[in-house]
Amino acid sequence: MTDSTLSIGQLHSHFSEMEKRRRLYTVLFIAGSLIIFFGGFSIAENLNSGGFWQGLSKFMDYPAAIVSDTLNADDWLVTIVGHVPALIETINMAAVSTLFGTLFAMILAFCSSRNLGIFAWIVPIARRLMDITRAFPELIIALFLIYLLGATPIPAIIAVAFHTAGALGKLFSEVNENIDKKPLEGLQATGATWLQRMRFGVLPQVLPNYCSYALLRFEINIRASAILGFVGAGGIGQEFRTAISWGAGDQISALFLLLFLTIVAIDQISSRIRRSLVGGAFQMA
Amino acid sequence: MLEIRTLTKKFADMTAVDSVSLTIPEGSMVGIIGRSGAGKSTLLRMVNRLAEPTKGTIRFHGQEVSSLKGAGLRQWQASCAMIFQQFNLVPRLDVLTNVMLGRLNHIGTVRSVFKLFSDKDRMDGLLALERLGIEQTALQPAGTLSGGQQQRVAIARALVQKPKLILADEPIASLDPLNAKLVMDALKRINEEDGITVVCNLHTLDTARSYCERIVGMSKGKVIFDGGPNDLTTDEAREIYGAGDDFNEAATSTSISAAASEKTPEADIDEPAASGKVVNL
Amino acid sequence: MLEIRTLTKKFADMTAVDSVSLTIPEGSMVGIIGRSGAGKSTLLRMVNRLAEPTKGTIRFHGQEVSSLKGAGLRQWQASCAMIFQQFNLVPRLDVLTNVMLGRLNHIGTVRSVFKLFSDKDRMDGLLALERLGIEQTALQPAGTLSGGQQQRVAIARALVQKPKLILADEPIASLDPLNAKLVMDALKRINEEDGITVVCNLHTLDTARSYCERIVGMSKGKVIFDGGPNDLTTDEAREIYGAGDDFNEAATSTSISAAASEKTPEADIDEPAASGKVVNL
Amino acid sequence: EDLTEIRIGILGGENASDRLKAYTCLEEKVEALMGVEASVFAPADYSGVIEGLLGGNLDLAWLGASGYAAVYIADPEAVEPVLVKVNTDGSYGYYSIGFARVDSGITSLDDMKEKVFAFGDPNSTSGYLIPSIEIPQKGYSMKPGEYFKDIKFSGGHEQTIVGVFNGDYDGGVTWADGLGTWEEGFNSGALRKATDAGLVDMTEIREIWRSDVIPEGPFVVRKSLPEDAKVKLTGLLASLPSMDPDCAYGVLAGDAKGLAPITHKAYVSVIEARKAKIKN
Amino acid sequence: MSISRAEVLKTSRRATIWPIAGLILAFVYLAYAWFAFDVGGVLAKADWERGALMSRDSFHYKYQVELARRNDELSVTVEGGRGTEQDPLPAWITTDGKQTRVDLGDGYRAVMNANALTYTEPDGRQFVAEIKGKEVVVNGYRAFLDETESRYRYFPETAPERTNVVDYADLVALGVLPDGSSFAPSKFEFHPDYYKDVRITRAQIRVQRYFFGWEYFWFGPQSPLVDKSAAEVWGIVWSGDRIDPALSNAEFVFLQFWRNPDWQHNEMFTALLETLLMALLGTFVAAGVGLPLGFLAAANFNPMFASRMVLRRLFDFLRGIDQIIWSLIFIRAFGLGPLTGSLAIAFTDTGTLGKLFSEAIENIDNKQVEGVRSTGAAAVQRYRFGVIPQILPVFVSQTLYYLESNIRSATVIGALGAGGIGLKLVQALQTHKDWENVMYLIFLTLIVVVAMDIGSGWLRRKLIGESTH
Ligand SMILES: Nc1ncnc2c1ncn2[C@@H]1O[C@H](COP(=O)(O)OP(=O)(O)OP(=O)(O)O)[C@@H](O)[C@H]1O
Ligand SMILES: Nc1ncnc2c1ncn2[C@@H]1O[C@H](COP(=O)(O)OP(=O)(O)OP(=O)(O)O)[C@@H](O)[C@H]1O
Ligand SMILES: [Mg+2]
Ligand SMILES: [Mg+2]
Repeated sequence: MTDSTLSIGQLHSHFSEMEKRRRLYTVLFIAGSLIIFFGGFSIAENLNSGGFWQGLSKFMDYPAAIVSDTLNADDWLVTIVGHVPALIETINMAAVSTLFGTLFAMILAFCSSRNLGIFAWIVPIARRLMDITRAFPELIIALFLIYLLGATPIPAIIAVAFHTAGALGKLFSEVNENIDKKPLEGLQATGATWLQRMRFGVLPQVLPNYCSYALLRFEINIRASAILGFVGAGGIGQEFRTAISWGAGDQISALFLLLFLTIVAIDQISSRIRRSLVGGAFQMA
Repeated sequence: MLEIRTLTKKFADMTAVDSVSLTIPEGSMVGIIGRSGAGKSTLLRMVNRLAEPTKGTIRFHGQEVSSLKGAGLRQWQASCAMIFQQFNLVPRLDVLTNVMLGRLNHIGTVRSVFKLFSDKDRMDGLLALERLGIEQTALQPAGTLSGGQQQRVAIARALVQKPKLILADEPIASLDPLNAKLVMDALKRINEEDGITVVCNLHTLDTARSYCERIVGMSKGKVIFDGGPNDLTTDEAREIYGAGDDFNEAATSTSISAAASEKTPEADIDEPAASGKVVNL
Repeated sequence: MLEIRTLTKKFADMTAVDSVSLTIPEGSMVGIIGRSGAGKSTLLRMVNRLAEPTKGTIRFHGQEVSSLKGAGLRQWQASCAMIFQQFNLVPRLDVLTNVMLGRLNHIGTVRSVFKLFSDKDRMDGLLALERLGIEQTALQPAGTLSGGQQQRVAIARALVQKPKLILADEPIASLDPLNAKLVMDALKRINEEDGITVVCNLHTLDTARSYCERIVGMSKGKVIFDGGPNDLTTDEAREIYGAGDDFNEAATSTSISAAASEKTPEADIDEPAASGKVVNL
Repeated sequence: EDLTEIRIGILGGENASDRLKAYTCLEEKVEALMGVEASVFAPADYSGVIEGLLGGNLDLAWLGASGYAAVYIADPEAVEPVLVKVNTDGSYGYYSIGFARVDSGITSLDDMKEKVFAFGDPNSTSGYLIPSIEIPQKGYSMKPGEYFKDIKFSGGHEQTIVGVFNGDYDGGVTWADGLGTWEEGFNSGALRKATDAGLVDMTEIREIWRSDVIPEGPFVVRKSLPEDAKVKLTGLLASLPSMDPDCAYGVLAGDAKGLAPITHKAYVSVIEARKAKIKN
Repeated sequence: MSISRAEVLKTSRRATIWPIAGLILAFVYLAYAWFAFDVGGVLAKADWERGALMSRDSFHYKYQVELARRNDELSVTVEGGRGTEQDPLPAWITTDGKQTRVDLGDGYRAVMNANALTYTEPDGRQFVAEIKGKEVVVNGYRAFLDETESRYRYFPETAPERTNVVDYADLVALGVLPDGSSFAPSKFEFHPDYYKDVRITRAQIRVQRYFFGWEYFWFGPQSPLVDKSAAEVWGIVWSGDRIDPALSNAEFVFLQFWRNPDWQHNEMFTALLETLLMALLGTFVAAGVGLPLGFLAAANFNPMFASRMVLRRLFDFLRGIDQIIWSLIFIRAFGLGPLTGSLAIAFTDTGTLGKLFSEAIENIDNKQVEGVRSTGAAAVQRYRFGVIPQILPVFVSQTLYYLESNIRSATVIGALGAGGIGLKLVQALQTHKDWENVMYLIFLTLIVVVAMDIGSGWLRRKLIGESTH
């Protein structure tokens, strides 16, 4: 205890004050939430071209139209299969950008973790770099690059990788900062170089977490790649956009089903891998 | 021969190690005792150069090691193995790899990054494990081993470093009695058979008495006792531990039920069976 | 007076507590010992009704508590405080609120949900903390306290329940020796000063001997010993711990020095100094 | 139905932020005239306005002919066309222009065999609908791989122009009013905007195909608006060029002679074309 | 069971393969991707020049001196925009009604008259481009399109039609054309560097000069404050004589800035607010709905397996559909605007947060609940004191985390229809020329995203303390 001892009476009044303050915070918090909720809702409703309550009745119109189109389509299965190459392109886009993003994220993370004994001046630089890469929405970068590189998947890959580097870098550096330093010290005592210390003292500790985060990011990146397709970066997003523009319900439902199944499948697979990674020892290390 | 001269370490305004001078002849087994905060760990860490001395010199066979840098420093660290209270292994790597990490200094960085150890390294590691009686665990992740086994892995790692000196910082503080004994026995045996100098921080008087031919007592960063086990009277101990007249020696050991409580009673029951005997090492 | 009759608890096909009958008079302090898995925790949990008995009855002052439900059950739980090995506090709440949780049963649900405790509750809580010497921590989050302090908070919580009975499940197993002593002393004092019955699971013989006037030994769900500390011979202990002839009592304690001390004559200089005496709480 | 708000939709895509600026004057006039709030919405692409009109969430919009057709096909009761822009030369039409790079050696559709051809937005009249009908009529199949090596949607007029200029596509279509000089990208249209923005050098591309004249898209109002509101809005728009030429210049995206009344009839053929497209 | 030495060695040796195999696999995959996406081809075609133009336009503005040949009218504008006509002319432009001289800086000069553009380089080299008939003649040469070779070639004006034909490179070598210019029958155009541009066509003669900065950023061209220095504006703010009798000078100055028609600060601010609103409202609704649903989907709260299953699948469904698709569904029903965006965010994140919360609830430390229960607490009290304090940190930190990331998502959803800053950005991008606006918007977006990051980090620390995680 740094402060001097308090009498029971003092403690009692301090506590009552603390409780009052907390209650005030709680009330303020609840009031704030209600204001954000109701105030925000009414502002948003005003700014919207359509209203919330009028819209509710029409809510199912669009899904219903899609379903009826789908039911009327003759060769829906063929439609589905026809979109598979685009889906594969999207998955590839996501995979490549996740790979590169993860690589840069690792470099950034190792440079931005104070506890690993890297030069102190690198740390703030790497951190600001991460903040900046994280802050850019992928879409903006993609649109820029499409302007430079043309409407191909590459702008999307670069954009997603760029954002991934920042987002994963932050998570990775948090992992790095929470590592157990004992193995590092053990290695230092054997006369290992910095690289060797990172390789054997840090990597085995963090790799399962890295992989787990990277897999999560892969899922997110599939969606991101699909969205970037909307602005011309190819893949399933582009087909989505065409289908939606044309109001071709059977196409929309086919694409939607493909995307949904992919995301669910990857979710399942990656959560299984992640569980086994964090559970068991990780031999790649 | 390790010569320490007026070695000092200051943290901010507090002096952890205060002008310590010691000469440790080759092949000896020295125990360092002292209460918590006396500066034992800091002293050993300076010798291995995990901590930078503020002042003073360390010489080994005449070579000044306290001013080494870069590759020379790593060379020295490789020849001066360190064993830690918490083992400091890499828990996710298998035992054999952990042991081979002791050879990192002899392997190129690139090769080591890809774990391209040579067959000889592997064999050395395995032999070290065999010597400590834990070769059967070679392929398990180190983290799955019991504390005593892990500490023996750490000793095996120290062995493959082919060190001239082993520094052990409270190697048995986290271990239960049976394992503590196995580990101390192993260190003793290495000291006797290989003639490697062993300097060992200990936090219990009795262990120091049973295993070390020379005991150094530290208090507030200074060496205040240096002699054989029999020179260490209760009065001396009292001074080392800075206790008053009510000092009782058991205070240097952790009593009622000791810290480690996870252990099940069964584990203890076997203990006396082993005690006093060197089990298959 | 707590009367337990043929109390049994089965988990699937294994019987954790096997037809235990015990009568514990008011104001006594009883220690329950036994190896891991003997059924000690399950027994206590059934008394507090955290676990449902499979068979048998529990009566307290003649009232059958083993069949209580709803408000009646909660009433019973309020009057039968429980202390856990892992403290089971809410680490994010401050210490005083944690203590006042002991009064939940006396406060309306709605009031308690908004944490509208009365001044009297607060005062009671503070006094209980003061009694245990930790009133200065009242405003801290419970999670920031040391283990020993947390366990004393748990005891304070038990105290404000104004219980007729305190059940403590290995209250010192996670504590270091000094804290263990503080906690056991506190329980003893409550037992002596307030006359509250205390039933306490312990995993070390010596603690049970020093603090309890009566010791119950369990093995495989059955009570196989019931008597005073002096009735507990090494043979009895051997049976309770299911050990062979090589059993030695120190084995139930996990300290290295306890085991080694038999060899070194100095060890027993003044070993008994602390034991058995209640130091200023 | 009580009018509380007039919601105006503008086709997004090309230069929407400038158009939003340009529409603020219209917004003010509508507010003054109708006594209710007016707001302008500019979604990112054609389908945004179409969905808005279909959902009854927009009251007034200027659509392309094909956009109108899309709305009409989905729900004939959603909107009605009221006015159309008349160009300075009195015409109310424009053209879909096919173009390719000069150095590609392509001078007409005949040279486009086995080449990549780019459309804009699938909801665009000039960027997709009309060429996709008229080009096959001339004997060039629009099935990818049959005559052209591939058919791509660039996403919009700008993207088509940039794509062709860059060499991503061998040829593409966009719109222009057909007036003025080629070097300057005609008087108005996507090519003019791209030239002004420095995106293309018109001397490096050339025209390889031109559609029949396409009727300008109509201004439409929501059918379910009260009759007097429709009349007021129509009147306001029609008188805009004479009352406030600067505002009209912005709203009509360039010089125009004025606005003329128009009915659904003018778009029947476009609607038929679109219907035919959907069937395939 | 014991393992032999040989076995240990073999297994250990074999384990070395994994890191190497992993690396090789990654390389093989990347090589495949390289070809699948034709990276080489794309890079070869990339137009870096355009990138340079873009970055110049982002931080520069240009004066445009234009002579329309239709009516011989001279106009000097900024960025070619209506309403930015310069009067009086800047000192580097002089005109006597017939001839206009433009100093392009760095010793470059241009002279425009009714039919001709004369452009002089610092070293004295002069290029004269004239309109003769329908065509442009540069230093005595005409251009024509060589159909057989699909490129422009040139011949001397004096020579008979299409004889003595030379190529572009020859003209450059002869000093007739400046290197890098573009010369076609109807047009001559040249920009010696990124800051100057001269052009002549049948319809117009145009000279452009670029200056660093964002012109009219503070006050629009029509504003009375446009030429004032910062100190002067400051003086006006504090002076008593009102410029506009209806407003105080401070208000006047602010409104002049705020309603700047060129940069539309007010609109951008509204758009930012819309985006913020989308993210806030969406995340709040998702958290508010996700929490109770999370409880219902947690096995230790809701014992009914079937209802838990239904909820979990619902979460998957909500998460599985992307926000963009949700927003498309909602546009039809609710129209365009932030409400649509927030609903899209709310739907997906209800799935995500509901799942996260239910997992957090399932993973709570039961000891605390048991501790509370052992005092005789009722069920509600057990949840209040045993469960809520445990999941509150998860609730707060996850909600804030999603709020952060939803600010970015809201820009994206906005861009594709729902409005806000994202839409403004896409629209500015699509003009391919308002790069300064794009930059401005990007700065705004970044500021908001970073501010949100910092703010939520601060809030997180305030609410749940430093030590969590
Ligand atoms: N990195 C450090 N920064 C600041 N003070 C330190 C640091 N390391 C050790 N100290 C201080 O130096 C003194 C000596 O510490 P040291 O760890 O050497 O003692 P010790 O004898 O090993 O004690 P223990 O038995 O607790 O391990 C202690 O007071 C400690 O607080
Ligand atoms: N919830 C449960 N489900 C199944 N088996 C249980 C459960 N709780 C306890 N058991 C089993 O009942 C037996 C008695 O357990 P109990 O916890 O009462 O022993 P204990 O004497 O307290 O041991 P310890 O010293 O390890 O706490 C053990 O075999 C245990 O595995
Ligand atoms: Mg130490
Ligand atoms: Mg137990």
